[in-house]
Amino acid sequence: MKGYGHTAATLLFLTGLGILLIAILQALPFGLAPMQVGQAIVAAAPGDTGADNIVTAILLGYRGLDTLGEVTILFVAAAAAGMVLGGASRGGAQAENAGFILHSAAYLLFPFLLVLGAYIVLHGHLTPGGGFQGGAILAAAFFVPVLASPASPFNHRTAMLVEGFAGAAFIMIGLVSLVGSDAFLTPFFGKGEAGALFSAGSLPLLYLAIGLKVGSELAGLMARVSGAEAGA
Amino acid sequence: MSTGAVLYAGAIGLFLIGCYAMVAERHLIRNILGLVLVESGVNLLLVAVGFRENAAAPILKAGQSAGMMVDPLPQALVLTAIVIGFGVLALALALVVRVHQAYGTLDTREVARLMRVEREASGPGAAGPRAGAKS
Amino acid sequence: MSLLLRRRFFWEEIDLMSLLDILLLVAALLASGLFVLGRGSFAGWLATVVYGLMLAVLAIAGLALDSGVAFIPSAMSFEILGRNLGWRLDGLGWFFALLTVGAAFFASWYGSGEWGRKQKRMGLQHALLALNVLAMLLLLSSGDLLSLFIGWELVSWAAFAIMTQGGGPAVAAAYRYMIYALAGAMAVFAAIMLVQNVTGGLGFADLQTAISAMSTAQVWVLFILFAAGFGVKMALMPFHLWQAPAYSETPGASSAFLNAVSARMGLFALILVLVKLTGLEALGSLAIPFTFMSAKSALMWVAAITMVVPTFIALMQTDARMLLTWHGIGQGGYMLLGVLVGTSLGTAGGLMHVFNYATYQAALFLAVTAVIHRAGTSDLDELGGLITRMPWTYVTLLMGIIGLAGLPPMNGFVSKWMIYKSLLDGGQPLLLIMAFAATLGTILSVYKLIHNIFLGQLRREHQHLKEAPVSMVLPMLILAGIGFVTGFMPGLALNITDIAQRAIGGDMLPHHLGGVTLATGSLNMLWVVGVLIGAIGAGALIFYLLGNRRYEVHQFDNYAGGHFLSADIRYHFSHEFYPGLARVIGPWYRGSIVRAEQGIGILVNVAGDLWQAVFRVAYTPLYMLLVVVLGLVFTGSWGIVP
Amino acid sequence: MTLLITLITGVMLLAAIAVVVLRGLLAAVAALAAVSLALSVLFVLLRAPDVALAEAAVGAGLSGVLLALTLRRVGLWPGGPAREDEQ
Repeated sequence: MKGYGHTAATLLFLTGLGILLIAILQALPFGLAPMQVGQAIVAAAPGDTGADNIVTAILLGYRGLDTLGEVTILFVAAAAAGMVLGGASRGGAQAENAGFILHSAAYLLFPFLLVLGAYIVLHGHLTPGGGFQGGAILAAAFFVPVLASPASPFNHRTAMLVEGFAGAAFIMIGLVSLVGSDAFLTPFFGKGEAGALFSAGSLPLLYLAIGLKVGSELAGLMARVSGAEAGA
Repeated sequence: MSTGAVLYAGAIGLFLIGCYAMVAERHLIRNILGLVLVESGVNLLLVAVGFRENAAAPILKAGQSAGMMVDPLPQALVLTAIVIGFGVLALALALVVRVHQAYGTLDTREVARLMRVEREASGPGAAGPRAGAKS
Repeated sequence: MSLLLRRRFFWEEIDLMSLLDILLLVAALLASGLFVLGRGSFAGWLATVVYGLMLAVLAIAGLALDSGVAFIPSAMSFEILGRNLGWRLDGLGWFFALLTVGAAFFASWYGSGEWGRKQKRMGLQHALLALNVLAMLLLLSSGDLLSLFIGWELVSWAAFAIMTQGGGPAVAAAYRYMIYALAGAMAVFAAIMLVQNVTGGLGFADLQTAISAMSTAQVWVLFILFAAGFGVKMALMPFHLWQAPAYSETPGASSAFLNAVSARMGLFALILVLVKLTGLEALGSLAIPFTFMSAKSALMWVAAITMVVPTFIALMQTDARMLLTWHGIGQGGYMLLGVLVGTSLGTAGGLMHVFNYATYQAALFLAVTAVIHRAGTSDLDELGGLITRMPWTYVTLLMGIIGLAGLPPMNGFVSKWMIYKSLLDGGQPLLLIMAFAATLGTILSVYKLIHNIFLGQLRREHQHLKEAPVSMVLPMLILAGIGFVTGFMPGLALNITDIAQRAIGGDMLPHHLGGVTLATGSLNMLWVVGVLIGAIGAGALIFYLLGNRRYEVHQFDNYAGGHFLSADIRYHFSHEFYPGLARVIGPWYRGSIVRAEQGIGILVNVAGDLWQAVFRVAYTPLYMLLVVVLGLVFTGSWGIVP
Repeated sequence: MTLLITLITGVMLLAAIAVVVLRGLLAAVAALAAVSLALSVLFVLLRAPDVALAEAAVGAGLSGVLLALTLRRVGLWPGGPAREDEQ
């Protein structure tokens, strides 16, 4: 009998919530997005930024400041996690190495992941992907070896250094654009030829900064949670 | 059953299952799993709302007119949401690890009981969870 | 993609001629096969599967009818006495057929498991259920007045057979039913003969021409004969006495089936003959001499009285099944009233109430049968406190009575709302007040039902009861679930009633998933139910998460007024549940019609005795004289007339 | 396309139910990764390759790893190395 009422109340609540959600969504047509803002952006973005990937154009060209805020939030989350966990690293440090196959595969995988991450970051303005996705893959590249052999050191200092430089670079690019125009983070360098790697002005640079920052941040974050603090 | 109904049902389903995990479960990690499910549901909903029939992905190819694309705006938002969701997850998990270090358990009621015991032991006015953290 | 494209039109590939034939053939085969297989759970499961298949066939037929096919003809047709006899399934019949097969599906499922095994007199239960389904399908797919009458008779006899299965008091009730049914059938037959006299044909079209050709007096006779004949089956007010005992004494799952759909056959025939064929305008222009009323409004008032009086009779019952069957009679009044209002909203509301009523009444009867299965009685004075022993049955009964009482979030609310709204828009405030009065009585009596069975003190002898087995709980929970889902998404049920409404003719009711939007007001059950359930659930969650400081005591651990009560002292208040109300309405409800029935019974008895006396007492010369006189008269008339 | 989406949504919901129902936390985390994977396929079908890539990399990859690491850290990974130093 214990907890019976709680479950019943939960289910009742969730049923009501579900019905309300249905009530909202059944009035929402599917496949007919009105695109009131989207239409304008889709029409203007290639001309404004030179990026083929319109999502990238929105993220960096139109909502660059917002993305800076997002990166900051990620940084704050990582820093907070580090503070919460700081010093208490006895947890998994003495874990033994993974098996031989896993161990060597992890090191074999490293360059490939690195290349893939770099590709995704650098082609963010042309193909699907960008700084965040590529950054996650870069983080995985650096973290997989740590996973394979937890005893191996993870260099938090280097990671923090990269992260700091990348963040500073993002803001620097934004400030540089202040020189030429009157707005922070306005794309510069010219739009270039559509479809080429060096096009879309400063957007690839911004994405590079984001990629490095996100990659180092996520790798550091996971290393902290896993308890690999040995090389700090 | 149209595509939209299926997708909306999927989004609502994820949302509700996540809510259930957050409300009914007593294990902190399960609550966090529920949070991730809720996030996924909302992301799916946003992307589904931005979908257009017979439209292309918002990446320009040669000879494509801009009107035939799905709405890129929700996609940009969802991209942001996914990344920030990961940050939230990491912070939450760090806190979970900390709670485990402090109380040795992740059962919410057990933790609440231990906190109450602590508060009563340290008397009124004393800082609660910090007191016995390093036991 | 090609698969999807094909699927959209796949009923066009199936020969439409065959759909109804498949249905009837399968039903006939099932009925005869079950006679051979007899009892045993295998027969029950087989029947359940076959009903499921029939539902699938009906679904395909529904898609076809929805896409604009007027009706699905049967290849079966006979030539009798120069009259063509045919069958065809139109939207109206399809709607009732769906309910019939659906109810049979759940009843059969319920009866196949533990319940069926434990029955001593199971006998031909499954076979008779299948026979009923077959008879009803024949009635629902009737293509002319003659096949309508044949179906009508078959349904009567099949119902009689299933009622007498249980033996005991059921037999007496079934005889009573049969007398009423035969009288009703004779009335229908007389009406059909009247039509035949005027037009010389028996088709549905002949009825329409007959009405335009007849004099007002003849139309009145026709109307009264049809209304009375069909009204007997759906237990319209003066002819309602048979239904409650007959249906409630039927054993278990079959009574759920009979209650859910059997009486609705009368409604089907009324809608078919009086609304679809005659037309409400014709009824409305058929004025009662020297009054403001027409035949239509007279029938509406009969429906309204049928709605109110049986509901308050139900309030007085002390047996759960009797209480529910009396409500069944009352709910029939709502349906007829809604259909007779004639607006698109009213018709849709009435038809939807048929659907809703079938779901919750079947669920309620299955739940009560589960209680009987475990506790051995359905006497409300002998039960109590079963909520801790049979929680799922309690949930089903709770959802069922919410539907019966017409409260949100269950589907009964939607259809009743639509009927109220159509009465209000149609300028019938008095009928609206009657409907409200009936709803008030319903709420009072269903509270009595759930309180006396599940709440309050658990009796010592029920201490070790267990929940009903899964084979019983699952069907009734699914039925209650259908009631709930169509409660917050009435658009699903309205899609089904649409097909029937299109067959009746008249305006269609525009609706969406959550309800209807009208010029004079709208209803979106998604919001109503969402806010209601969500708020209750959130409140309960807050209660449990924050303030859950209950002190739970055992159901036997009771005290009152400072005195501890031992478990054998009954403090659970169940006997004479509403004493004040009973004192007010008690003398009023009991009597007049029962006495009228008794009077007619006595009259028939006296007449029978007199006739018998003629045979027994009189002597031979009298017979000789009679024969000679009759013979003279016959030959004389033969000689004169030509 | 409707059939495909229905199928994948069904798989996704089943995996989501598994997250709640499965008693082992590691299995629940694996089910969560499966949800993310199905979700990223849905994103591809909805013409959102950017989002799909992010969901696959972050949701299915990093989140799962992070959760698994946390489980090991708090000693809930069955047979995990941190088992012995649980207080």
